[in-house]
Amino acid sequence: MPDPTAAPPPALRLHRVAKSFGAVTAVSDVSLTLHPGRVHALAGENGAGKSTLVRMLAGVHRPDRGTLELDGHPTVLRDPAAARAAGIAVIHQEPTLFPDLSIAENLYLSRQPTGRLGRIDRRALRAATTAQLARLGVTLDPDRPARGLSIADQQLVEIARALSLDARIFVMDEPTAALSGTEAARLAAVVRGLCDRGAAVLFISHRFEEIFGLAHDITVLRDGRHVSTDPADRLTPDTVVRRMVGRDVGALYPKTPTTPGDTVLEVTGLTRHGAFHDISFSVRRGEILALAGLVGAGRSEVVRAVFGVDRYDAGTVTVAGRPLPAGSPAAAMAAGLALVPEDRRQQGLVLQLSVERNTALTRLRRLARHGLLTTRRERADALHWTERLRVRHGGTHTPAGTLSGGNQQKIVLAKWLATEPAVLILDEPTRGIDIGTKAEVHRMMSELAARGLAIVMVSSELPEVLGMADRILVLHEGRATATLPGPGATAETVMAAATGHPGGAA
Amino acid sequence: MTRAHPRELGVLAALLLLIAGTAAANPRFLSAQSVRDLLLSAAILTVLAAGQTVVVLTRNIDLSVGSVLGLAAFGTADLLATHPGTPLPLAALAGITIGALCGALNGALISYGGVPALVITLGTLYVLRGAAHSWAAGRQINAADLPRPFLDLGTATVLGIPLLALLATAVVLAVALWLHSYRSGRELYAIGSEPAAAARAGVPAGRRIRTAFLLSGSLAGLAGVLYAARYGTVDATAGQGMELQVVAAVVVGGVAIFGGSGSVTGAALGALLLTCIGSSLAVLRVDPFWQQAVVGALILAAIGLDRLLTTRLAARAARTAPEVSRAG
Amino acid sequence: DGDDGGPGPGAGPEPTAQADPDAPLRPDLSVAFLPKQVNNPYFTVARGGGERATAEFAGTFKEVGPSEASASSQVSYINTLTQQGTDVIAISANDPGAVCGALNSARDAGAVVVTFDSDTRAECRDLFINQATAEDVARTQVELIAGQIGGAGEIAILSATPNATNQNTWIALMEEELARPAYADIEIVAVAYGNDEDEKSFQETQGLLRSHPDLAGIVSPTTVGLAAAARYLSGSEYAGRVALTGLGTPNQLRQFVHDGTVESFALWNPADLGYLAAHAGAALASGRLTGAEGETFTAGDLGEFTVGPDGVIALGPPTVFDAATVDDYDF
Amino acid sequence: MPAEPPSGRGAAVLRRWDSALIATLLLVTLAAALAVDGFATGRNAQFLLLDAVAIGLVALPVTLIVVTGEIDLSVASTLGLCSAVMGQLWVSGWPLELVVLTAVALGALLGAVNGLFVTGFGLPALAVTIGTLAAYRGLAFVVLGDRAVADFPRAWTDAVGGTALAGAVPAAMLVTAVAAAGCAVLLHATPLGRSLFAIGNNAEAARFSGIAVARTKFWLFVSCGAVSGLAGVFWTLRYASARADNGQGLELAVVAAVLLGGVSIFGGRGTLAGVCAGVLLLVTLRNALQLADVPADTLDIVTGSLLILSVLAPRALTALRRTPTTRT
Ligand SMILES: Nc1ncnc2c1ncn2[C@@H]1O[C@H](COP(=O)(O)OP(=O)(O)OP(=O)(O)O)[C@@H](O)[C@H]1O
Ligand SMILES: Nc1ncnc2c1ncn2[C@@H]1O[C@H](COP(=O)(O)OP(=O)(O)OP(=O)(O)O)[C@@H](O)[C@H]1O
Ligand SMILES: [Mg+2]
Ligand SMILES: [Mg+2]
Repeated sequence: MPDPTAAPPPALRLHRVAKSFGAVTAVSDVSLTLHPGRVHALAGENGAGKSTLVRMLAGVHRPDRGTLELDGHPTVLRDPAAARAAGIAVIHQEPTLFPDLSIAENLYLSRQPTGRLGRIDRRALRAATTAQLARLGVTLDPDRPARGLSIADQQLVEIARALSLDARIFVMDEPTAALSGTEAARLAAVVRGLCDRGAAVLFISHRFEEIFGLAHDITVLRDGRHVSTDPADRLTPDTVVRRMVGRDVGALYPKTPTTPGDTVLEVTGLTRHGAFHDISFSVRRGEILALAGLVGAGRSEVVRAVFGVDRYDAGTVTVAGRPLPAGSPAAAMAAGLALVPEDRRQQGLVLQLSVERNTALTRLRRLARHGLLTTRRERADALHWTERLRVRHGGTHTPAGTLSGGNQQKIVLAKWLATEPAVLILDEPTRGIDIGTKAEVHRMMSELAARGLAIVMVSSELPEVLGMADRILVLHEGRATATLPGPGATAETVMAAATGHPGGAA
Repeated sequence: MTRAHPRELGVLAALLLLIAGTAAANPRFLSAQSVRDLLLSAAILTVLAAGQTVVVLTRNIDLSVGSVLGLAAFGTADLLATHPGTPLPLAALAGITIGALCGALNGALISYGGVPALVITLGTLYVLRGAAHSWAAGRQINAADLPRPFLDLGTATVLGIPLLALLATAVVLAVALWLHSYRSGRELYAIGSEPAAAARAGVPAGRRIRTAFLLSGSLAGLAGVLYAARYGTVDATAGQGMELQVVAAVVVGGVAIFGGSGSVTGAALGALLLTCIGSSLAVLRVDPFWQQAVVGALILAAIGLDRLLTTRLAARAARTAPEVSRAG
Repeated sequence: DGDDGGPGPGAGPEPTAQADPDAPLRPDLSVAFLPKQVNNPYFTVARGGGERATAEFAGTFKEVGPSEASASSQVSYINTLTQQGTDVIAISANDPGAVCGALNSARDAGAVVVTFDSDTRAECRDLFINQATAEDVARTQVELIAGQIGGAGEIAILSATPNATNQNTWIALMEEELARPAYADIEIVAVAYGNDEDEKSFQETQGLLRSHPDLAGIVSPTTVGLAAAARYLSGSEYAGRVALTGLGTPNQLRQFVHDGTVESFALWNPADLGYLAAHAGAALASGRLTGAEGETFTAGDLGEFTVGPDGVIALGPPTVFDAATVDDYDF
Repeated sequence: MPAEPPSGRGAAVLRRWDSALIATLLLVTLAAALAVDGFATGRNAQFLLLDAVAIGLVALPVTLIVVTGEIDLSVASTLGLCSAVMGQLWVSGWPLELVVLTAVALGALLGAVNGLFVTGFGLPALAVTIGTLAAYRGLAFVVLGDRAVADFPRAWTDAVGGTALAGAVPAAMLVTAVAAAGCAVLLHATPLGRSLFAIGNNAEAARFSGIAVARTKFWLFVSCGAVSGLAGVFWTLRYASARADNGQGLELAVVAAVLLGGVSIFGGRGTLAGVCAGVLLLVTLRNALQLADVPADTLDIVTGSLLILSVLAPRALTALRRTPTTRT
């Protein structure tokens, strides 16, 4: 590893920057230096201010105070275009694509290769896109519109878009949150390649194996303040966690064995053409069933169909022995189902509405008195739940969209836990959640299971699947390829089934 | 695939169906004069629809086009009536300039104010119409007040095709080329498809939106000039209520009302379809009391048919090729 | 009163006061014109007449009205005039019934109400100034078209909206007139409605020519329709082959009379209509008239008029314009 | 616009807009009372309030619909069709009670058609209701043609134009006010109201939260139709005239009032108090300006400018307040 002092001048230097939103101070007095050829990781709890820093580098937010230097020159990034012109490529935490444009145009908007008379050369555009996607091992059709891409595919397109920029500084805000191990590993390889070519990288993740596998330096933030910056090889995950959280964190995956009760949810022969085929499973009280598979295997679509948000072409869903009408989330909720969806910004929350309106949304009737609903009652209820899940927010009356990504996820969990469901379906429940809260969520899942809840969990994080599940149903291209007992399963058996080779499975 | 444009095919199918049906009942519907008339009638609406498409693509709307048309038509006619010596290109330029100014006003209010276009242009719909009335003060400019060559523009043909129709086609082709093959054109789609993403991608949304309104205004101005040339009788009410027709044409033509998708050729087909509906009803001598009801029903049928075709195609794609989305 | 609001056959309330033809004209009369729609060129001309008349008897004149022709907005303007204590309201009604309540309130508050161009029900106004009797209008147009097509052939009518009261009355009377043996060879094959819009009138004209290949002539008893049809014909292959006449203003049609598209057409002088309405209003307000049948009065330089049955005063037969006379008029 | 990061100020700005609007209303009323002859009289107040009934009544359900992010432009045509049917049934001898009920039920049915197209077929409401705007108006002409039915019993027409509360307030206004209060509670203090805001901001998230989005929207369209039908009954009896063109153009006035009231055209934002103030402000201003003999074209200009101001003013206020903090 090169000595930082002998290295060329820092590619980017943030000096004592600060940013507040009204009364909320998101970042105060943080300094940060990125060097060419080095990966700098940023760690911190949800709401610590990581994304706010990223947005300052992206030209989305202007710092209230402090300075920014590029190659030693003080610079002001007025807008995203300026940041891009300065050679900064940003992968944002929440992918925002153009749903109506093709993947190719999503990648190359405003930079499309042009031919005669400045006309766009579509053939060259397609070729360039295919090449970029291939770098990440993705085989998406460049002409397909971005609408309907799964969160993971969206994230991959967002990554490809940033990588296609001819940048010297890459800023990556939780690029792997929605990815499974394979894709994450491929991204890591690409990042190393970028470094070898002399790029500086700022990398944010809540997954410590990624941070320690990639980073040369690690900066820890807490409550918007700078805590420490050290070379990675002088740190251990435990020290980082302690600096992030300021306390010790309970064990991840504290699954306590329970004795399963009666079957509550029974799914037989569920089929939706083009998405999934003949899926059957059942879950008993106290049991955690995990749906595993590669990105795009159709897990989310299955649980959406079960909950009634999507329609299906064949099959039945029964809850506690009673068939559930298709296509009605309201009926599913009445029967005791709850679904924490994978896309919190589109499906989980109404970002423009306040935290209290969001937490109440699943229980409007129950919270009303004589048919009338008062803000006071919603607020009391929201306070109760945000405290329980340790949500960091600027007041329950602030719009949910102003919360940090992880805290938004907690609000989604809160609004569904509050319905006191009999069957809880969680689609990527810990995506973007920091390690402390993750442990908390896992503990809660165990507790709920112990109290007799049936839990269905979709997760792309293999350790989470292996650590939490009583049983694992593996999907491959919309078909069930294996059902494995949780305790006996290994990463290898699950992966084998997930890639369509269940031969190795029991 | 984005290559084939199923939405435009839907409108085209509806159009052909209508023409075939009408021609079957009255073959003279396809006579040369009749087709010429149809193209002439559609020309003004098509020009307006082209401008509207550009605006709607950016997730905005321009409801003021009818009023802009009125103002430009009256302005041009007034200029020619009071200064009979004015060269025609100059008069046309004056009309287009009036439209461009109105469009620039709309665009500036919307982009600098960051406020919804529907409200602003509903406001300018009233304001500009009021301005036209104040200007005209009940005056009417008649064919006799206008120079003969100007009026001839409204009926002139080139190789048997009406000049106005050629002009409208040229406008549509130019706008289509821009939207399809130029970076700035594609950025309009991006802005309409997801404004937040456009902001992140560094698209100069404000400037593009101002351009879109400027174009829509200028084309409404041009439409005003064409209106004056074609009808020869202009007062301050010219183009009143036209905005709903234009929006209907654009929507029927498959342009998503919330931006991001659709094409100007589709909108032009929509304009042609709407005009055709009007002409067929006249030719078929449908009971006048029924005409408006039939127009409404046909609009509903057209957008319904379009939706049906789109979902059918999407469903077929999903069923026959479940892996199409990931195919390399 | 106990009237149930029905369009009963009885005329308005019997005038109670006695008319005094020699009563002095009240000074400072406030006269308000309420057209179907302001800024409409036809009514702008009528307003000119009203203004001239008001100046003659030294009253104050104003024109108010909605920018779109609807009965409901007229009601709110009538209410406003009532509030302002206007002496004479001259209105061209968008709906014979809908404005009745408001007009009667205005009369209760002391205003006199004269309708012109388009009447209300008889019991809610004092006088109606008829631009020309419907019979005259119908007869003139039939004579014109018959002359232009040589007394035989198919004709069509291009009207305004299907619910335009005036036009419908005239069309009905034209049909009656054409039933006379003198016109046995003329047949009305279609009635089309251009809604008083240029584009629609164009389309309907085209439709008529398309669906009736043997059409010899078109009658358009509405100014917008006639101008649009003339413009269409003048630029099409039908110019000179299909006769066209109807009601139109000289300014609109001058061009087409000179280029031969239109041989002759008819209209009353809207300025005279407004002039007469204002004078009649002043005479009513001053007690020279009560609106009873048979009363006479002098309307400035237009001369003497007599109140007909149902409180109607007729302006006179419409004027016919042709190439020789069209340039003598400016409206 | 969703491009903006949602800010906590949204709700506060809206509340302030309400107060500003109400303050403006009071100011305009006061100024008119002082400056305009004949404004501050009991009779004028009644004329004014009676003029506000139809717009106010229809604005209520339209507000709810716009809050969910949809729109209904067919309200005026629904009013017209119900009026026409009312006239037709009355001349064919039905008892008036039954006629009124039928008209309201018909309104609901027409609303259901809109709702079906929007929620069942997933078509954009703007497009659908432009279609039904034409279709319903056309059907009104089919039903009643050029006739006007006027002979409604005096007792009924008097009742509609009559007063309540010791002659102080028109009875119809009282009914409207009660309906407005009911709608305000519904929108701001009930589970249904909460779900309307959720739907308007993010329909997908609302659906994932178990809110029956399609069904809710459907019933909103139905009730909007029914209220428009009721407004048709009011209109018919108030002017003692059932005509096919009754209420033509009212849709723009209603939309203008709703937007002026601070309801976001993109859905998810707005208050009912604001809308009521918006309706009254529009009507009062028109009344005062009419009394001051301001010509109709100026009235249009004022209305339009007011609309533009209504969206620009809150923006300008927030921008002004923010300027000192960002320019450091
Ligand atoms: N636009 C905004 N308005 C108000 N507050 C905001 C806004 N953006 C961020 N915040 C607040 O700033 C703080 C930092 O948020 P940020 O998104 O930077 O956290 P983060 O470290 O990225 O967290 P996570 O790991 O959950 O993504 C949070 O408390 C958040 O609520
Ligand atoms: N609405 C849609 N329209 C078109 N394709 C879709 C739609 N939703 C999902 N897909 C595609 O269907 C496939 C299955 O998606 P799904 O989200 O169910 O996968 P998953 O197993 O949950 O994986 P992930 O981890 O990405 O969520 C993906 O390729 C996705 O792009
Ligand atoms: Mg973050
Ligand atoms: Mg998923």
